[in-house]
Amino acid sequence: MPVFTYREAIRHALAEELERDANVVIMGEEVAQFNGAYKVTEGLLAKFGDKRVVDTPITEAGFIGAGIGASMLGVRPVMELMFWSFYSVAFDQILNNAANVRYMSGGQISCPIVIRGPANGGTNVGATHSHTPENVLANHPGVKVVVPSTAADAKGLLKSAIRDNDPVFFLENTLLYGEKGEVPEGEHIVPLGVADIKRTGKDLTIVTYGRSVLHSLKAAEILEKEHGASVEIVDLRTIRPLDIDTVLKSVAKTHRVLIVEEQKPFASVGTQLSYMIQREAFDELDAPIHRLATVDAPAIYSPPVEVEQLPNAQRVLKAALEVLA
Amino acid sequence: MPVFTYREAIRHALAEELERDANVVIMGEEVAQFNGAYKVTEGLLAKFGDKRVVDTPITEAGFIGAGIGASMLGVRPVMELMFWSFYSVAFDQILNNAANVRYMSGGQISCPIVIRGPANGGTNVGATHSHTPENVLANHPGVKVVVPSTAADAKGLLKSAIRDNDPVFFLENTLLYGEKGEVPEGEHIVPLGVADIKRTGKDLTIVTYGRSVLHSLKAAEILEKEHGASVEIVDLRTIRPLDIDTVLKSVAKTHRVLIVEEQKPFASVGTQLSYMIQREAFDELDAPIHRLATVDAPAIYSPPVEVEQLPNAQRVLKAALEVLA
Amino acid sequence: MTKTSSATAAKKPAASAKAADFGQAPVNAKLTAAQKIELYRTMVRIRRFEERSLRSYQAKKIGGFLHLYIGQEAVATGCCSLMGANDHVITAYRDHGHAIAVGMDTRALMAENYGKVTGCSKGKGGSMHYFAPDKNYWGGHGIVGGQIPLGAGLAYGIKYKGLKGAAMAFMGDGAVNQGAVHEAYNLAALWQLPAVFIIENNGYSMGTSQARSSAGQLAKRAEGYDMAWGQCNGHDLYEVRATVDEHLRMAREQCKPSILEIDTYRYRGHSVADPDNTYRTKEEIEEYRRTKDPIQVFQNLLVAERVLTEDLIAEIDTAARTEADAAADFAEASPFPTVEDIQKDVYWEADNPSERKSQGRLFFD
Amino acid sequence: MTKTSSATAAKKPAASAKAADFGQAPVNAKLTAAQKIELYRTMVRIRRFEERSLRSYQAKKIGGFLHLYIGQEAVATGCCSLMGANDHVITAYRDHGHAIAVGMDTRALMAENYGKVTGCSKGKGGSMHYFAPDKNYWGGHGIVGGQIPLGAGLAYGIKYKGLKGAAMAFMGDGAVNQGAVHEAYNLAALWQLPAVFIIENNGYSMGTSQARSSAGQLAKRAEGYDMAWGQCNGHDLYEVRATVDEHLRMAREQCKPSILEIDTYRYRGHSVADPDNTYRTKEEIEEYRRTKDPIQVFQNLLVAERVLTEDLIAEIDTAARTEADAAADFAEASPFPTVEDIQKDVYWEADNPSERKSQGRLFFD
Ligand SMILES: Cc1ncc(C[n+]2csc(CCOP(=O)(O)OP(=O)(O)O)c2C)c(N)n1
Ligand SMILES: Cc1ncc(C[n+]2csc(CCOP(=O)(O)OP(=O)(O)O)c2C)c(N)n1
Ligand SMILES: [Mg+2]
Ligand SMILES: [Mg+2]
Repeated sequence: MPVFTYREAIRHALAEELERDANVVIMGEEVAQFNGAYKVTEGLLAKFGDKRVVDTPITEAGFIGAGIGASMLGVRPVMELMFWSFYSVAFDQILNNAANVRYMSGGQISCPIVIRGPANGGTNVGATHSHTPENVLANHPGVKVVVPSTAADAKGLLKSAIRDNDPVFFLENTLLYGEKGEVPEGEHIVPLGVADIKRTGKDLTIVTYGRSVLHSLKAAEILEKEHGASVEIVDLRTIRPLDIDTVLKSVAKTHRVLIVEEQKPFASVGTQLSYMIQREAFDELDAPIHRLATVDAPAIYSPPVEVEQLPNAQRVLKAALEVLA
Repeated sequence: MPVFTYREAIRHALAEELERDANVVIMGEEVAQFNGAYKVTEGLLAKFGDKRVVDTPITEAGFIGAGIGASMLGVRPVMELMFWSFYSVAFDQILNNAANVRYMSGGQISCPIVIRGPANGGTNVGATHSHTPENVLANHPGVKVVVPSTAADAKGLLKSAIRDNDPVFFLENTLLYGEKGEVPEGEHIVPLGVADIKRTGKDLTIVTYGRSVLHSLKAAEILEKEHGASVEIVDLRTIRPLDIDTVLKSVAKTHRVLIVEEQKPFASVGTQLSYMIQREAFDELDAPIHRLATVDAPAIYSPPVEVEQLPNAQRVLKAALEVLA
Repeated sequence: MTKTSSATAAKKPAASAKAADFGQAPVNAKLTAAQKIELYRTMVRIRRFEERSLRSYQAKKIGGFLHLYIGQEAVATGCCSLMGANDHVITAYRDHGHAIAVGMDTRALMAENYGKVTGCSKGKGGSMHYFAPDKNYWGGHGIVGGQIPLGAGLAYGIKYKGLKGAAMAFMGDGAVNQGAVHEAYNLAALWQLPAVFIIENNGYSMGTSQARSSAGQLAKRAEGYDMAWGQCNGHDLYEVRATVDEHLRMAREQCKPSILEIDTYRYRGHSVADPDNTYRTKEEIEEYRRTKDPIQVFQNLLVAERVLTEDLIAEIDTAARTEADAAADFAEASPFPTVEDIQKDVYWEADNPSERKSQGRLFFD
Repeated sequence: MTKTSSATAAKKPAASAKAADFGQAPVNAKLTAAQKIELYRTMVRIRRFEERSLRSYQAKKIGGFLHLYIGQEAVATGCCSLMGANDHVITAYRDHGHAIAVGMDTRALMAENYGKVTGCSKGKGGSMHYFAPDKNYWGGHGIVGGQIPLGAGLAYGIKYKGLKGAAMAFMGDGAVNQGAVHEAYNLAALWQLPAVFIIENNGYSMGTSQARSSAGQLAKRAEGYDMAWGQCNGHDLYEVRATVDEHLRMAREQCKPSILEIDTYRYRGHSVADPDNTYRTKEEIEEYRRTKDPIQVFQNLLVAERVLTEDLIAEIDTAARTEADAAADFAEASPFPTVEDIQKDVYWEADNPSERKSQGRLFFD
């Protein structure tokens, strides 16, 4: 299978969907002439022209709102947020207009929009640029939320997102853009809402997603080799819709759960999972569900300290050993 | 003890703090000349003048941002959001600037601002006007979040909020404004972060806050009379800081928990509570933690149907019976 | 009324007719008598519908807010009467007038007010959230100013599809200060989108006069974006049509956006809940009603033109009242949505299960 | 550079000096030789500090972004040199120049870049988030345009406290389109706040030229709010000071806000990561550097005035380089924050436990 970076995989998905559907438009700050702040959209302007790949001013509420309006007429905008953090200035458009217009119109209006961009810490850009809003987004019924961890998933899920008729928020990770992985040739589609067992095991289930999958895989290797513990890793891939069945199946096998997420702890995706697991698999649990999240503070700048604020393989290892104790 | 409405109690807190501290300023849309969209600030302009009670244009990001800036210079703005729902257009100012400026400045800057207003469904104003953002707010370290359920709590907590040196978000409820309750005379202060047992019991703990406290109390009466079940009701009053100890103490007594909240289900305050309870009181639980929330959809307009979308006494009763089963 | 007066600006669309001549503007001159009567009828229907809504609200048949458009009828009627197949409309929560003007069925509107499943939004949106995509009517929006970027997006969609059309995006005088409005202005000007931003300036945002909420003259802000702008009176249907026609043609034919400020007035409080006694005088209201009532003004014109007669006026009024009552009867007789309906119309995929491609849980409890 | 040229407007503060006369403007004429040298020194110190930062960044001692101000030094230096005790400053992430100009210690700044606990924000903010409330410097903000309402708030605070002062709120040419900026303009104009909104127009927002991001002329948007505005060149320190002084005085003395657009240029990419080859030519950069370098321009003026000599120039340069190296050494030698430090400076109450009044958990895990 050919190997591509996560960045290339996303770019290929965009290019293929631009090719396939004349209504697909890429929009965002620096996506065209500049080839993307993180070079995800590199070459797309040259190939598809400035009707399909559109640079915007720095007005996230304005251009995302315009994208939502255009989507009501059948345009299918794929909007880049240079950082998902900037959703803060477009919050109303995203979570009142995109999320609610179908409902408020009694189902008459669809809003087939995708908003994508990186949402992560770890690049020392401080508190205003390191938000991981998947919990906040998924809190709003009407939306879908995707957080891919590998190149193949990124490509396949983005293609599904673009074809979806509901608003889909696609959260990438600047620290994964350079990560390589095998990507199936030809039309590669991954449906939204299907978790992926990235590693099988029997002693502990780690439920995770995004870059935390990589930390968890590393920790699992160490647990296997140094502690003889067999860890199963469930990569959610999609936060909403949520494949809770795959999670519950794994819990029924291992009876112990660690959730690993890059969220701030309070009312995170992890707390949602923990509510559902204890509610639906109470008798399967041999120990309380543990959760490893980002240390609860705004994102610190200091590079070596930020590493410790976020989940990392060592922190996952330590947390896993606590659940296994 | 004198009896006041929740609305009057808030007004008294505002008036007393305006009187006490010359730096306190009330600001918001229609708070002055119009006496407040919900008449909370009635009479304050007449009493304190237009330097202390200030009408703003309909620009929540602009005036809240200005309030944050002024607070850095020692002004203590108490900003009214006509509906908390409108935080959507001020999200960046509230959750990047107010929440982070202390951190990003290494503790050099304080932001003693209060943002208050109603945050609730049940008044048939539809999806864009019925947000309950306490989970989203409390997700952000650096902020405090208060949701009072009674007149006395509203007064005492608001006074604490105004004197607090951190940003405090104070979520009221239009359906409580007219509710009456006893309010202690004189200086009445309720510290943030102290839950209140609104009813004692031994068979089931209901953890709740805001208007759901009233539904829970009603359901508890019926449970007592018709089902012989004794219910303890913990009113959190403050979401962050969180008085989890009082919750855990109650759980250790009853061993069964129902969380009642007006939130949308995904990644709510309730899921946060359920994570903490199962983590810290795993062996105390005789049954999975149950949770009753708003039915997961944007707020429906239709008046009689909205009643069923939200928590209400009948829904609490039904949910409680399930936990007790 | 605290309002700044009209001004002519460099960028104002050139050839505005003189006040007296609006009836002779081509877009009005070409109207048949029947068409004029229809325009008059639309205004009367809007008013009677709203008066009927008010009674239902007072009888507690309608919940939430009810923002009446009474006094502003010539604006929506005039603007929407100019819509062609590729023209689109979006507005705020004060949306009854536009809905009737684009041709929505008043029974579905009243049923929406009542929260009935037969409502135009199935009882999910209420009075603030009327929608009729089939009539190019994109709502009915509750967040002040939030609909304006959507309006720019409609214009973008029209242009993207290579159609000759325009999007009219309506807002109030208080809404102009919202940041999203300004962002939409800049986008429309920068990308030359066929949008007409229409400020229905009724002098107040809730209890705040224009002078207390906005610095400067509202439509003139267009100049900051090198955008055309205009200003006209909203009580004269002919003037509205003549002026809006120029703006629409500029959008359709040259893909040039513009801002148009239409001076108007609301007789009622901001919403029915507004006691309306802190910020303006009864005299101010009476003065407008006496001299500028849009229905009366147009009635006078059409009587002078011999298009309307006393009999016809009475007949139209009776028909409008009957229609409004019928709408209320229809609403009354219709069922409420069920509890199961709460979770419908949330996701396209959930509503079209046979075409669903995703898996997993969409809803939580 | 794609930039519209200057324009004089009705609302432009009246008596701008002619180009040649800026040195004679009262605010400049009154400067002593020593003060002039200090102004020159400040610009050189900014440049050397940034060049040193760049080397440290390339050596991977600094993480995240590094937005260099090189080429723009006369703006921050000129503006901040006019600050009195009640004047305040706030800016965006391109904040090194302003920090040095208000008098912050470059060691604390470099340590901040290195993420050290001795940094001005204890290593928590990084290059984008410098703060010095004791010097009336309110940061250093990362969200484009987000600092502008805060700036209006500083002005509000000054006025509320009855002080004679002004708040300067800086932003880039790309930032002007953000909704929050427009809301702050309206507030400042409506409430007559002593604010000067300063647009540092370097022609580009990242890779986007002004013409591709903004419709209309940037500062002229002030007219839409009945607000004064001005425009000047940013490479001539005298011109900056003369122009800003007028705006500051208008704010301080009449509580009148204004917008001032200062044309400038950045030599480096948007941030160090910007390859800077898709949107402008090397020639464009060279041309500016050759004819308008602010340090060179002021040096020439001061040499002509016989205030600077070759020796002094060299001495200042050496001192600035030495200072920058010392800052880097200090930063290098300083410790990083500890893991325990992560949760400090989040809540005032947590940092002042003896004065804590609330109870319950403030932090979660
Ligand atoms: C963002 C936001 N802030 C506040 C409100 C509350 N609100 C609803 S309508 C209104 C007044 C708007 O006035 P204007 O724009 O003049 O329109 P009009 O009601 O006069 O038609 C206000 C403050 C809101 N819906 N959205
Ligand atoms: C709301 C928001 N959107 C996008 C960005 C990313 N971004 C940072 S700086 C910048 C360009 C700003 O240009 P300008 O305002 O001209 O300032 P300059 O960098 O030229 O000083 C962009 C797009 C951001 N930080 N915040
Ligand atoms: Mg109005
Ligand atoms: Mg710039």
